[in-house]
Amino acid sequence: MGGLQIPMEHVLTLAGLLFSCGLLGLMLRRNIIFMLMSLEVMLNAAALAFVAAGAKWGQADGQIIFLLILSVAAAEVAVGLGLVLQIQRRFKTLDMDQARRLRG
Amino acid sequence: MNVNHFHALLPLLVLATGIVVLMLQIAWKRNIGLSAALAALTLALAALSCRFAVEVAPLQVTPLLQADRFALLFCTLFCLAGAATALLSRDYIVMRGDQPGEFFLLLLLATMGACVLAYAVHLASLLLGLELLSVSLYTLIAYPNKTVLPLEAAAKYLVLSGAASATALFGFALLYAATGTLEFATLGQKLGVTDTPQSMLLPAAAMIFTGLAFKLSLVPFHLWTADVYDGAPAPVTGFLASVAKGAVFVVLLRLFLDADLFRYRILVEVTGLLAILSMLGGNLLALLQTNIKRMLAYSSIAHLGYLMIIFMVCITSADKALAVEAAIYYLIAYTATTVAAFGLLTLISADQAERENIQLQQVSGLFWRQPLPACLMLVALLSLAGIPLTAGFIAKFYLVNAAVSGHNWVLLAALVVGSSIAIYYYLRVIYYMTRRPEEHPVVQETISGWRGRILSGVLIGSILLLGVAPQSLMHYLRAILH
Amino acid sequence: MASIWLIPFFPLASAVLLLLSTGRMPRQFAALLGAGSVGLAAVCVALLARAFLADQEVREVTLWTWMTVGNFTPRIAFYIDGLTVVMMSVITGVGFLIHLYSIEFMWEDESICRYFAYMNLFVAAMLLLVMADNLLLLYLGWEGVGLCSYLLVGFWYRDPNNGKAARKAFVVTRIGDTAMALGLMLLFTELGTLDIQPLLAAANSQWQTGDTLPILATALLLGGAVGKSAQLPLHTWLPDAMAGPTPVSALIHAATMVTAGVYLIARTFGLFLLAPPTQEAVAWIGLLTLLLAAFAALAQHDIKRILAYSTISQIGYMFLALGVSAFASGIFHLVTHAFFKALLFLAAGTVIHCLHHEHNIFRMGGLRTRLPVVFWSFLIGSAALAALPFTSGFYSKDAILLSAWEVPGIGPWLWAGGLLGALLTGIYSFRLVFIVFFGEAHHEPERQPGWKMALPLVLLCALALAGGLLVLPLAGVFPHTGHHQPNHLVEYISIGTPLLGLLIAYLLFLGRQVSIDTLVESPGGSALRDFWLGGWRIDPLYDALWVRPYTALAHWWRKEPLDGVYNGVVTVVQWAHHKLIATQTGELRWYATTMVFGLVLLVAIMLRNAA
Amino acid sequence: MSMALLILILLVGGLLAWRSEKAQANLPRWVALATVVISLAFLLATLPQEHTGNWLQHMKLDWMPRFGIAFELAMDGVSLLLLVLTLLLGLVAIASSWSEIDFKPGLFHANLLWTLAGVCGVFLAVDLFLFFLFWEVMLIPMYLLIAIWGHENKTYAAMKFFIFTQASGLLMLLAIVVLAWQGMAINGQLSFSYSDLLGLELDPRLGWWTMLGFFLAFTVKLPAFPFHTWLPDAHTQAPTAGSVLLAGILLKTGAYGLLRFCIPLFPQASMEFAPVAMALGVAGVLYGAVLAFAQSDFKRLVAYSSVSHMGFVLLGLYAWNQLALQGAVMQMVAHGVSTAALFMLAGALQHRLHTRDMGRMGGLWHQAPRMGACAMFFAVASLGLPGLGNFVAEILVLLGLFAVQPAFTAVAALGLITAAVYSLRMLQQAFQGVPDKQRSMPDFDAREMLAMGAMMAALLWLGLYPQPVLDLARPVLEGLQTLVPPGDTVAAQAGGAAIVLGAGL
Repeated sequence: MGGLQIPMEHVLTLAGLLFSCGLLGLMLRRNIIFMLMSLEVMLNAAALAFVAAGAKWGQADGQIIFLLILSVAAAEVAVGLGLVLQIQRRFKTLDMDQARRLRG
Repeated sequence: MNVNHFHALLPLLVLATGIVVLMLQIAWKRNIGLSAALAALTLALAALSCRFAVEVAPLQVTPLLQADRFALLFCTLFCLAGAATALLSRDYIVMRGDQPGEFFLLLLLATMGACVLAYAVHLASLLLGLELLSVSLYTLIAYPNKTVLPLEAAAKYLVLSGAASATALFGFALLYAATGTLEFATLGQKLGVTDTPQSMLLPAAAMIFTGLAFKLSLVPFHLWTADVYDGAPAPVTGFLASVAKGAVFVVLLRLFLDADLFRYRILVEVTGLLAILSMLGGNLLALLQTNIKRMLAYSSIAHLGYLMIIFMVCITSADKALAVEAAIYYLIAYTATTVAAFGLLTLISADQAERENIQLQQVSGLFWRQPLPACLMLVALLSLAGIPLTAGFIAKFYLVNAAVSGHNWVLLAALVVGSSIAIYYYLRVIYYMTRRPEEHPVVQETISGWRGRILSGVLIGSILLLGVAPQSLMHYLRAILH
Repeated sequence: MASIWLIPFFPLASAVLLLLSTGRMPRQFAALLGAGSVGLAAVCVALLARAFLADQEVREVTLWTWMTVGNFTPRIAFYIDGLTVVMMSVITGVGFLIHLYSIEFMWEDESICRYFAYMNLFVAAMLLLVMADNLLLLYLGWEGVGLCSYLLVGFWYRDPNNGKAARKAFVVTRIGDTAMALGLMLLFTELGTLDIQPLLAAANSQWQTGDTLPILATALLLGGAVGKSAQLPLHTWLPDAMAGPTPVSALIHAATMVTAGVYLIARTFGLFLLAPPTQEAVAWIGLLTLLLAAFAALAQHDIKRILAYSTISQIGYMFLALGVSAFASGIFHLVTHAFFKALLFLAAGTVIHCLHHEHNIFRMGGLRTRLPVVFWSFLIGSAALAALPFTSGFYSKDAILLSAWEVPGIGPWLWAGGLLGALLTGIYSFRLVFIVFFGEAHHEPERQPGWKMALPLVLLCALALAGGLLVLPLAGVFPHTGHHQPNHLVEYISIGTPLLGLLIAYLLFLGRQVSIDTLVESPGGSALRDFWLGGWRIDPLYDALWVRPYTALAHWWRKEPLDGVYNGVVTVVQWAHHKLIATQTGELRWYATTMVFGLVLLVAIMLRNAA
Repeated sequence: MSMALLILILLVGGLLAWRSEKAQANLPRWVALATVVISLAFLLATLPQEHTGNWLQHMKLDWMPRFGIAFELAMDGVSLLLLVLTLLLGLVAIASSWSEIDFKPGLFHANLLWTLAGVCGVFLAVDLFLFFLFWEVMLIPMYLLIAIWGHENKTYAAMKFFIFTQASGLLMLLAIVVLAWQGMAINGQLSFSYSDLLGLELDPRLGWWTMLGFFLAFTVKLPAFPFHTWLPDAHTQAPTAGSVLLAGILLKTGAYGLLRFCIPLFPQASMEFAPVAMALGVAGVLYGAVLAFAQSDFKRLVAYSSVSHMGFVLLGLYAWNQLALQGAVMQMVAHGVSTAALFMLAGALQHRLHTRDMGRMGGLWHQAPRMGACAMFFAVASLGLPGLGNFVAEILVLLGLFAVQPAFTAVAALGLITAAVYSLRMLQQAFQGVPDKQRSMPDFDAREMLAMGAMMAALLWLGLYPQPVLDLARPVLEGLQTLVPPGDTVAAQAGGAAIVLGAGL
């Protein structure tokens, strides 16, 4: 365990910042593609936090979870992009503010 | 891993086999009837296999999965609900799109995700189960129907649910960072022993809770519910409302129990707070809805609110087992009832290619045109309203008993107020269904053949049975908790 | 005599039969049944009376126990003593004559069946009232006669005014009845029984004279008596009750039912003796009522209303008698009043019958020669009413005035008031005779009374004249009050006053020596006449005090004010629903934002708790 | 077992009636009639002559041992009385709707019979859970009767009826569970059996609140002021048979609940609460009477008169002595009969004239003397004419009440006057006055007269020889009185009444 050790707290802070960025993106962006990207950022923030935590405890678990998250994110994005295609076709826009037929 | 371990995982294995077979079948020859039959058969077999898996329970299979009677009970429940959904949706799906046999594949996947959640005692299995369920659902919502609304619903669900998952994951990461374990049970031990930093634990708890509360659509994380329920195809909505929520609740309950999170009073009080908000908010939102699906969506918020009562009860009552029993019973009753209610909507919407018969006006006089399905709805609504002779009543009775044993008067007050409001909107549907022919515009729907009827009969029967003769199930629940 | 129960049974059975026939019985048969049953009852009463006079023995008959709840055990049982026999005789005797009269009077009415049914029911109820051995059974009869009165006053139901009068009669008496019911409750609660004789005995042993409880109890009973007997302040119903057929007025509103209050007080006199203040109140109520009603009678021009006010006034005399402990005299006046007032009403009914439902005395006149039987009946009746010497009314009223005179303290005042009443009685009764039977004729009678009408008149004439000679078997009932000290001056004045009244009436209405018109047309005179014509304006007063506030309240509450509360709850819930629904905008970004807010909120709660 | 069979007969009869409609449209009526007659005969045939313990009949089957819940039925004098009343009025209800219902007569009669079954269950259940179950279940068929076969404003009425009773029912459920857990704390065993929960030494505060839960549910059903507002609407909008059942027996379940559960289970709390309950009773008596006077709708008038009369029941129950309790039971029976008759009359009028507005009636006596006579009879019965059942009831209540609360009695007695005012007004407006020459309507036929005659006979019997009824109820009511702690009577609490009222204002 030699070499340069980045304190876990720093990594976690970074992850937190990333997560917040994702949340902000989710709240502020209208385009569904950017929303999906924000989602990815959030997932990756979580993954990063896992890696950091795993490193702290010297376990592989964090990295395994990281891999799982990666695959989950991939699956979500795959489905998401499929939806994006359909949305573009039906709504003729990717602005999610326009998609509000369901309400009330 | 020995034979016993496989034995214990029998339901998951059956499901997985079924998924493979179904995939091969679709590749070989597209036939929606066959796919539906295969899916239903698989699910039924999986439910049946739980019966055999019990023989080796309890057994921990890898650190990830715990095959105990608790898990197997819910596996059975989810598989049965899935089977019912498969049967119900056959005619509905046939009318829509070009032979989308994958619908049933996704349904199997989603059910499997729910079952994994029932088994989960580890954050990794939780993550896998949750995402298996969620991702399948995104697709299920949008897949069979090529119209605008399901698309919008799927997009909303995808983005928000994804965000909720991410939040929960981040919370888990923090938890992991603080304790160094991902297993529920060891988590509990570590929390008890180590001097873990509160500054990390509390936000972690809040984030995990936010993620799961979103999936359970508790107030204030409920806004998506009605939109997604409304847009999704009726059978999927039924599945979403019953199995998806049930699975998340099960894993939440398991997390609380195994990790003994009840020692964090503030956490439990937050559940109580959300319970009250959900009971009142859900019922108030449902009050004047004319769209039955939205109404049921809001009412499901309220029902999860009732269910959340039991966390508070667990710390206040001397009889914690009673609270858990009540929760399990409630989930079973709620699942049966919800499947029945959405089942009716599926049945009467089956031949409407573009839209669904989900407005109050559209069930007007249903009682006189389609007595059996109308009875199904009647029983489901009475059960939701908690009227005696139905499963919902015994479930509510269980909850009230639990809450009284814990002296949770504020929660009980919210329950009473919420239920009182709820009577109105459930009753309104019944009223519309029994309107005389001369009092409403002509509505036409045809009900698909024998499958719907048999299923209606079975559902009515099981709801009434749970309401009239619940003693053996009670006995069983008591046995698995002691 | 175990068959005493047959006496009320005959009219009751007849009433039931008539009611069950629902009007399909031939009228001959209905009449036979209606009058015959009362006749049979009268025969039975006569037999009973003969037996009673022979042995003077109190008879008690128990039919069955009405109910047993703890120590509350009222029975359906009869108690027959002298007072009862007297009352039963009056009810069935006078009742039979009136029934006989009714056959002809009501012959052309389509609902004769219903008429006799109600009349028979009334007789049965009235008999129960006087025969009852306990106050609860008495109350049954009491309410029963009230119901029959209501039914008969509103007999001609097509005219809403009749219905209104009937309801007024029932409701006003019901006010008194309610007081009486409370009195019963008080008596039972304190004394543990409602059987009259044990009750009186218990009261005597438990209560001292002048105790609060007997005063309260008797005051409540007095309330009932005042209502039923149309005394102040509950007298207003009786003049209106004249809307019914005239034989009804004769039977119910003159001879029997309205005197039930007198009977009640006489029956429970033991209680009243324990409560001197109440008894004094009885006297004053009697006096006030008799004066007030006599003045009102002066101004009326409806023949039946004059008689109605005179009834109120005469019952006032009876109350006066009861108030001064002259119970026997009161009952005596009750009996003679039953004779002459029934006579007057029947005679008036004949006039009305023969003049085609004419009620206004100023449109009559000169009937002396045209309806001689009626004239003589009316004359005799009026003489008795005015208490001219040697008529029945003279004996009874004289006894009352003498008893009043002898009361220490207030006696002379009561006497003087009674005397003024007697003067007024003389005036109004002969005013009636002079205006109706003398002077010039306005109408030719359409017909002459037949024998069924004439016979009762003749018989009642005889009773009204000779009734004063009756000796009522009341000696065993009431305490012996001692002989009157002969005070000749008082007696002469008593004899002279009615004659003076007669003279005044003659001067004013027949001889026209003094012009009544100028009197009436003077401003003060006309105001006074209108005031008396309106019965001292008590009806408008009650209207403003009770009726209109009640209807206004009812109207105000009509739409269920309490629903406002529940609707308020509904409104709040709906408002909350709309507010909450407004958050369901359908915008994805807003949903995400709320989720973040929720997260922040939870984190805040957690951290705050940790800190 | 015979009690369970009785309920079963009614349930199965309902099913048969429903299905029989397919065979022939008129058949359900006969099936329903036969069912009620059979169950009545069955009830009387299986009647034991003697008490076994506290009960005439008792049965217990294990049901949900987890909660100590059993299928436990028992019958004593009061329940027997009310059962007989229920079945007799069931006959009246069927007779009154014989020609009224054209739409789905099968389901109509099924609901009618199921309501009867539920009510019978309520009167028989002595397991609190079972009682609650029947209590709720009887509402559903009743709701359907109003909602499907009701009149112009049926939605509102049915909804209001259901929500009022259901919401208060929830409170009762809560109270039942709280009570059972109190029993658990004391006896160490969870049980919902009436006998296990009697005589618990409850924590006073908790006992008070629990009692209130029961009280609310029962007084909503009774209905007592100020929870009565559902009643006029429900009565007005219900079909005739519905009104008959509602007024005749459903209201009695509230009174029965108070008598059977609320007071015996919480003697101490009830004792303290008695002044308030009696004040509500007095208020109901007068308020109901004033509003009855104000109505122009025939059925509404009768409905408000029910509010007034049920006030006497509340008074009688909480005056809590032999006389008053007997009076309350008597009032339950007598009011059941007289109001059922009035509603049948109202239904007949509406069926013939297509209006309930008394302003549009008048002079009906001329066209329908038999109806007029019946109206007269039952109107005077409801104003408490001696010789009829209602009088016996009211006088007993007032006599009993006078011993404990003379002031309340005096105010309540005003109800006798106001009852006369509205009853006579009703007669005047509908049957007296000038008849409308244009109108022709058939008088009561033999079937209707039979039902009316039976009810008249019943009221006369109750009024002149009520002893059998009183004897049946006596053991039960005597048992109730022994619950009063010695030296503690309602009278002793009377002083508290003024304070409570003062605080309330």
